Amino acid sequence: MGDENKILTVQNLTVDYTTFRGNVHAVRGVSFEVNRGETLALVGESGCGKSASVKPIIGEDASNQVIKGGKIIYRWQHQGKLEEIDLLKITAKEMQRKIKGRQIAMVFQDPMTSLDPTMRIGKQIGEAVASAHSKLSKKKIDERVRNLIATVGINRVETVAKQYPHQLSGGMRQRIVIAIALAGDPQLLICDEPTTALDVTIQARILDIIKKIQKERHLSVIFITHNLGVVATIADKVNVMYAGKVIEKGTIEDIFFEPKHPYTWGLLESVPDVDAPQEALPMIAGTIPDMTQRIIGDAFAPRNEYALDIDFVKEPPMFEVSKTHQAATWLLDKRAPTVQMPRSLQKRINRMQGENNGK
Amino acid sequence: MMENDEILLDVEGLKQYFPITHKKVLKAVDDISFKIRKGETFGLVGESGSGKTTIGRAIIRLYEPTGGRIIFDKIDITHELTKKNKTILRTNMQMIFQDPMSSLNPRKKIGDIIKLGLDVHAKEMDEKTKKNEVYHVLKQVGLDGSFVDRYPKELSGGQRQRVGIARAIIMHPKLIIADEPLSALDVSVQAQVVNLLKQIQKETGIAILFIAHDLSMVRYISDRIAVVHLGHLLEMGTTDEVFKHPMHPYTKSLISAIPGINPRLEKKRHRLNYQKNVTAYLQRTTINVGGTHVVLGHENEIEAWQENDSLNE
Amino acid sequence: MKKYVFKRIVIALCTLFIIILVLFLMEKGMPGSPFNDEKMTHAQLKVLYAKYGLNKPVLVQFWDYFRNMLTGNFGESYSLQVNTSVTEMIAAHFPISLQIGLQAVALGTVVGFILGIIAALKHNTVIDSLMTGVSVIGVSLPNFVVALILSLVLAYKLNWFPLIYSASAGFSSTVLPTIALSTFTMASIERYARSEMVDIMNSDFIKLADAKGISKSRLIFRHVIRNTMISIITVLAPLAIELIAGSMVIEKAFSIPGLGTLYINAIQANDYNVVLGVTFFYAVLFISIMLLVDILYGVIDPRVRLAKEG
Amino acid sequence: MDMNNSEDDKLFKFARQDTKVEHYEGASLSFGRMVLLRFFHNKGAVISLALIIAVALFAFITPHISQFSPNAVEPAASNLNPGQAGHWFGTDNLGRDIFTRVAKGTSISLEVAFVAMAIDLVIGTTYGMISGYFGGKIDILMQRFTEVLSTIPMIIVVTLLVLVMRPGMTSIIVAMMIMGWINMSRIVRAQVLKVKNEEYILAAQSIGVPTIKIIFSEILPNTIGQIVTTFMFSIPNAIFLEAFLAFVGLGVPAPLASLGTMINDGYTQAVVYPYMVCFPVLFLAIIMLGFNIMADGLRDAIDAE
Amino acid sequence: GCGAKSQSGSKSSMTMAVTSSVDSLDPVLAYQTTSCTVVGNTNEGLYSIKNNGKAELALASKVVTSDGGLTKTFTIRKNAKWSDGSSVMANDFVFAWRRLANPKVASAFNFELGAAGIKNADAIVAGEKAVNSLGVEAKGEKTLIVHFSKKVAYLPQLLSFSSFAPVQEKYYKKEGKKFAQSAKNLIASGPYKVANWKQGDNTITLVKNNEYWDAKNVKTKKIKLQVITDPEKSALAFKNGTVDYTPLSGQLVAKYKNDSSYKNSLGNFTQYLMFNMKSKGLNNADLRKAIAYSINKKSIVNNVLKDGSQIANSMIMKGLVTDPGTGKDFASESTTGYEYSPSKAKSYWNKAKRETSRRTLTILYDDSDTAYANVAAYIQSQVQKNLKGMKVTLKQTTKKTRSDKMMSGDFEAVLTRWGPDYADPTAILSMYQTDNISNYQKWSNSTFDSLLNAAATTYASNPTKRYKALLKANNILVNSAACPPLYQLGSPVLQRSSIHGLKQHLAGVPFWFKYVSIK
Ligand SMILES: Nc1ncnc2c1ncn2[C@@H]1O[C@H](COP(=O)(O)OP(=O)(O)OP(=O)(O)O)[C@@H](O)[C@H]1O
Ligand SMILES: Nc1ncnc2c1ncn2[C@@H]1O[C@H](COP(=O)(O)OP(=O)(O)OP(=O)(O)O)[C@@H](O)[C@H]1O
Ligand SMILES: [Mg+2]
Ligand SMILES: [Mg+2]
Repeated sequence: MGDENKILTVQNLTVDYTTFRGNVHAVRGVSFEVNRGETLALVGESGCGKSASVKPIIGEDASNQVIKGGKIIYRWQHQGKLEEIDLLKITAKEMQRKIKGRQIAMVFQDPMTSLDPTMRIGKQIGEAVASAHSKLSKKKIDERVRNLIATVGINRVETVAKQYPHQLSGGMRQRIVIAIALAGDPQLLICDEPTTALDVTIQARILDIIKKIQKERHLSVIFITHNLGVVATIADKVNVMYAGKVIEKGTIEDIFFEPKHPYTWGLLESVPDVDAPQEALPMIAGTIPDMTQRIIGDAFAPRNEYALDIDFVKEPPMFEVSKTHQAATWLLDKRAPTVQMPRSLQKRINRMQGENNGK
Repeated sequence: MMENDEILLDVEGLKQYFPITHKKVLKAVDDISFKIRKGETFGLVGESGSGKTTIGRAIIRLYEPTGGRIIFDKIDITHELTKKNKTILRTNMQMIFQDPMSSLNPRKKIGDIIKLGLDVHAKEMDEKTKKNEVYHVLKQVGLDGSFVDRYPKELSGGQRQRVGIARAIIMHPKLIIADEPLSALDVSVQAQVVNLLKQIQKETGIAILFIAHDLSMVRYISDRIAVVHLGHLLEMGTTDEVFKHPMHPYTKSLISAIPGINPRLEKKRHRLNYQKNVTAYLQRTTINVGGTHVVLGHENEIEAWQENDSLNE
Repeated sequence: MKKYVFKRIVIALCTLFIIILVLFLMEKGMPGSPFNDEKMTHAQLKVLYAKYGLNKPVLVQFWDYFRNMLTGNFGESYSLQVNTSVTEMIAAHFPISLQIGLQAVALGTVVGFILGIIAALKHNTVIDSLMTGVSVIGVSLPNFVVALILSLVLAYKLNWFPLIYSASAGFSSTVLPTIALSTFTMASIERYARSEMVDIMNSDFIKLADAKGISKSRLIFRHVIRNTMISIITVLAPLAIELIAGSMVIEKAFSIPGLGTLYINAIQANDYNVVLGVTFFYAVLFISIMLLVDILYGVIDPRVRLAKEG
Repeated sequence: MDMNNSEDDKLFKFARQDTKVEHYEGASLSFGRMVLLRFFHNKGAVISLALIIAVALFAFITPHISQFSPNAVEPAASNLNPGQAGHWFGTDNLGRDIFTRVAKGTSISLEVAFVAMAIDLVIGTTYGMISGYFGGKIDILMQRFTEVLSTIPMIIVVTLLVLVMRPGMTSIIVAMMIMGWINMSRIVRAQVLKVKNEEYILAAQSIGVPTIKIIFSEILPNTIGQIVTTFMFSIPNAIFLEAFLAFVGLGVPAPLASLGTMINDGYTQAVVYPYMVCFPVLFLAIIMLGFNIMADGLRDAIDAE
Repeated sequence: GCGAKSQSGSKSSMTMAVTSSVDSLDPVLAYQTTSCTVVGNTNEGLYSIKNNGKAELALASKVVTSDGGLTKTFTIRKNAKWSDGSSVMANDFVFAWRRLANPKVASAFNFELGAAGIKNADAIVAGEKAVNSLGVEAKGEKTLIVHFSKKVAYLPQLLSFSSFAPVQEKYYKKEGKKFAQSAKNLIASGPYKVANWKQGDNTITLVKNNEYWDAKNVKTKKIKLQVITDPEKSALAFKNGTVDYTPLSGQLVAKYKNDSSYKNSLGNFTQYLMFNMKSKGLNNADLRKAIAYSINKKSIVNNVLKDGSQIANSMIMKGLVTDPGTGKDFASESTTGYEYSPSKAKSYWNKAKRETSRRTLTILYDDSDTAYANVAAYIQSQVQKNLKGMKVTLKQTTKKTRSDKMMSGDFEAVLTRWGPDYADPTAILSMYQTDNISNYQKWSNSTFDSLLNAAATTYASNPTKRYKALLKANNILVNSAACPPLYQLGSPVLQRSSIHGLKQHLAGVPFWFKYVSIK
């Protein structure tokens, strides 16, 4: 029953990349699910496997990618019936015909290189429209293209439709990419760091557009970012990833008001507090581990101020904090010494809650 | 605040135009003036393409300025430089770049990259002293000697950016121009770099021209902030002045774009839109609105902005 | 665009002038005169030198030549027997070279392109390695060796095609020269198309196009091949030039009375006027090919086109 | 939770904190080492490298150790079939041993190619560097020059030059040199243009590194990959060009014989004495193939970096 | 395949492979052998050559000699017609020969007028006299009178050559610049006419000229000449039926020697080594003899060339001239010169070493045939082996450069060849007269000079004495070792057995197709 509402369930997905230096264990057993009409954010530092865990969903595979295991179950309503499919099992053709564009669409990170340089904008969108709605007349397609361009907040619809990608700015291009993603009326939209390459002002605008569209179309969204500030703006649920694993998951309130994992604390703190500037910005020291090496214990341990001895020996399981909230840190074990989140963070959260109540 | 402090850099009416075709020029920077005092951090913010990088590069004289005057440490460095002045400029002013990957020569070892400045300017220094210097600055940026023999691609983004900083501070400069040193980094790592810069500044008293498009980080590090847009300086003042009482609508829109981490607030957040208009800037003058706070505008415009401001308060 | 084309043409004309001047001076420095038949008397020689104006100072000669050239007159062959104007000789020898050249370009680019596409689509498979092998052999084997093998097997052993070119045999006798001439082009295009296409297939915009859910064939034809084709255009000009050079060898191998044959004979006979005329003709040909390819590139690639319009 | 619960229990205490200074572990591979590793991972490339070395050894050693000398005329033993009288590849019309002649011819072809290419390398690289780095008017002027030069067909210049000068090795090399560098200079220029805009060049400039040093120690190392690849691809081209010159009758003069002149001589008798043309063609093909595949492998190894 | 078969199988046509293409079909300008063949067979002159080598009257039906042999009156056949039906006039010859003499036209064969002894020819060619002073005039439509300045024994042979063919003035003027530029711009007076050809073609088709006066004796309807520059290809083309006759390159002889279609006859070129008498040390006879003795001509012919070439002892090639008395071949009566002898070579070398300081020799040769390189390399190795301390360098150039260097005397030794323009010893020997412009090596011998003078004057009408004198002159030349003859080139061919009456001539027009029949 509950499954019906889950548009996508990823179970224990494991992805390697074979490289010259050895196998990169990019995704090491990731599970998450996306509910209908909900936005799930995947957060984590660069290289922690965010993209690697969503690429298999849309069947995008690098030549050296090896899917070691797991399932990706996609569910959708088809003529009143609920259909269910394992996206890792279907053929490329089926994926192309049934899923891509029509069910699941994707927005890529770099808007500068995501559009075909030799094709007019209108045509590139039209192509996506036509492939999803095969019976549309040329006029209808045109009409839809214009609508889509307007939907992503571009005013000069006619001009832009006739332009080539290189004539547009980064922000404009990213909007076009979003319009293309929407062309097939997908159920699930995957945005892989759609704003990272843009500056803050444009980032804010793009986020607004995605938010608006998500609401209007009741879309499910997987949103990938390394910035918890962005997550706060857009997400309903959050999965925090580190070194190829989800290390904390919960609703947005769980993560922002009751974070349990030290890594999440670090991420939260690294977003500058405009309202109460501190002397030194809190930070996560060090770098993510080399993913070609086998990781013993908790991958985050070497960078963790609160690391326990066991972190270097044994991998922490997912501890259930609440029904919606889980975290993989030994600090949640009964035997662990009690550890509070950093004082400054606690203070900030308190203030936030104050703001919320005060309102 | 630091009114009586010595002025390190004086930029007066700087203009930097680029020829595009025979007839057209692109006015990347148009009549910008500001001063940086010794030991101060001066933040320069603005959206992409507003001319920040161009300002930075003009100051360090990678470009030949089209107009205006740049005085650094009492030396006019606007045009042709004497050999002596050139050495002063090239040692006392250093730059940190935006892209940590592309700012380090991929074929050189970290140690050699950092040492480059010494190789050029400290010819009297022997290899060993130079090496020690390198170890010393590496430590200053939180890396140990094991990095000297690495290649840039073996480092993470944050580490690379710290190498970039090490390269700049090994010359003991008086001014560092940091051109968006954060924008290519993950937020979690941005803090590492900002803290490092701050700490170094505290230790050495270097002045920093900190360029960014993200106001939130600038706030942390800067004593004073200038907002530029389309090559014009719109607003300038101490960090508090600009943040507490932003005047110009553009500044306001920039501030409103900063994402916070309060999900409930963020979801409802109303972002201010700003329509750019260059010609309007040309018809306006820089007006002091109290303290060191200046804004580009008309008298009556500013009054309206101030009123708006107090309404919001 | 118009202004751009105009500018390019002006540059091309200057280039041609320089070429003609340099070649003219160079040829004056060549050893041996065109008239050194063992049986000729001094008196005869004198008469001949006067007839062709070779007794004047070099620069005057050049000026005369240049002036005549502007009226389309490239002088007469120094080869006493022929007594034909160089223009006529080129006109007589060029068509067959052109025909075989065009056939070879067409065959080479089309087949090479198709093979490249197949190799790229089957990237990292046996087929790919096979294609790579074939193309490496294609660029490695000198075309006279290819010509030899082709005529031994297809013409002599199997008797499918004529051994030698003959105008009366028509098209069938141009088949082998065409193939021999096109191998290098074919192999080069194959290699280039393959690597270009593999790059393009890995590019972000193809990933996005693919994510639209459009059919594989549309993705390949509308996006991948189209973009590959645009970048192929850039190598066409040098390849065409390479091909013209190759035609000299092929013409020798198949006894084709083309421009290359004329040229090599003229070089060996010290027939300056013909050498100069043909060289100039080649230069015009090359420059126009480059110009054409450049303009074509501008027309097809919107990035270039729009930049040049601006 | 599991069996060795008790053992784990002891581990629930804070681990010792590391120092604030980061330490780097793991092997460090230089660009060159990485390229080599990658190159040697490519079977085809390694085989062709081995082949080239084998051919080179054969070419330079055989004439010294063989019982026959490449130019020794022995009309009584002319046109022997391969294997007859100790002549592994047979003899030619003058009774010269084809095996040693092929060896000698290979070495001459290799020499011509290498010398010509090495000079090209110097000219092309310098030209491309200067043109690309300084840009502006200098660049436009230099580009015009190469443009003019490249519209003159290579073959024409080479043929004319060989005619103007005394035929011989030097003139062939000079002729090949005149045009060969254009491609190299183009590629170097394109690379320089690309590298020039990288921020580390700006960094060097902002530190005040002298221009010469920027060109040679900052830009050059970053273009070396392309240079090497281009160089590798040019060698077979040069060998081919030399063979072409021989084919149109402008090869090295007798009694010297390059592979090209041998092929040209044998070409007219390919049906009667196939071995006279087969062996030189075979060696030419091996060299060409070898260099091409090796260059391919090298490019892949460099590009992957 | 089948096309080729049926073509060669048909009874009245033949395809011949030729090595050079047609450069011009203007009788006065035609130069390459192929051109001369075509002109000779399409534009008959006063004489033609029969297969036995004898000249016979062709377009002229009668010749009357007068004025002590210095005037000849030819009567043109009544039924001699051009292929357009107009009749051949005496003026056609006058017009053609004046053109030939005209220095502005600059025919490569204009010296032949002088060689034929026609009055004023040399002066006109040198530009010293007006063209119309040439000793030739038309009297009425069919009578041609020719005035000579000297008597020439081999006149009929000479006049059979293509450059003496008639040209119709009216037609020439009508066609203007287009004359002879394509089959359409040509008319024929000979047994064949050009059916298909234009500038630049590599094939030319001749068909029987039905207007030809002797058309009934012309048996083969069509003759096609196909240019094939690659000798190996032409042999293959013969094998697969594309051509019915092909010259064979020396290197291919070994393969086809035993083929039933293989034929070999001696060619018309003698290959020899020419020393520059003006080059220091080379005017020493002992040195030249040492070199001459050290070269094994037999080995060159049998081991290096293997193409049917034969060793040459005389400067006059075999089969060119016969003794008017005995009927023996000139070459067989000549001195044998220097036959290979390492010991003699050594003793002459020892002598030479005392007389001259020359220890090096550069041999120049051209690249027009790979055989020359081989022969040169062989000579190099032989000389160096037999003359210890002698260093021989080889220098290869293009043909033009080689002759350029020869003409300017910029050489030490040249490996070169010479073919006669007409079948008489003077075609060769006159070149070695002291003041002859073709005497590039500057060899000079007064006895030789006087013998040649005598042959041209006193013995002009005494064939036997003339022959003796020339034989003696030849022996002087050979014995001087100034230009040791090496070998006479062979002319191996492949020819279908069905072809009869096709004979190659050493001088003049190479083939007379009139006599060819196919069975
Ligand atoms: N095609 C590939 N071949 C080899 N390694 C790869 C490949 N793609 C990704 N990786 C490696 O896998 C790991 C996870 O990569 P992934 O792209 O998922 O990171 P990410 O979290 O999306 O980071 P970013 O924020 O930089 O996009 C990284 O270490 C990366 O280097
Ligand atoms: N060398 C140059 N030649 C021509 N135009 C230039 C040059 N450098 C910069 N510009 C133009 O000047 C304007 C300002 O550029 P600048 O790089 O200074 O902006 P920025 O504020 O640093 O932007 P970003 O945030 O994208 O780095 C832009 O429109 C840019 O295209
Ligand atoms: Mg990613
Ligand atoms: Mg910038």
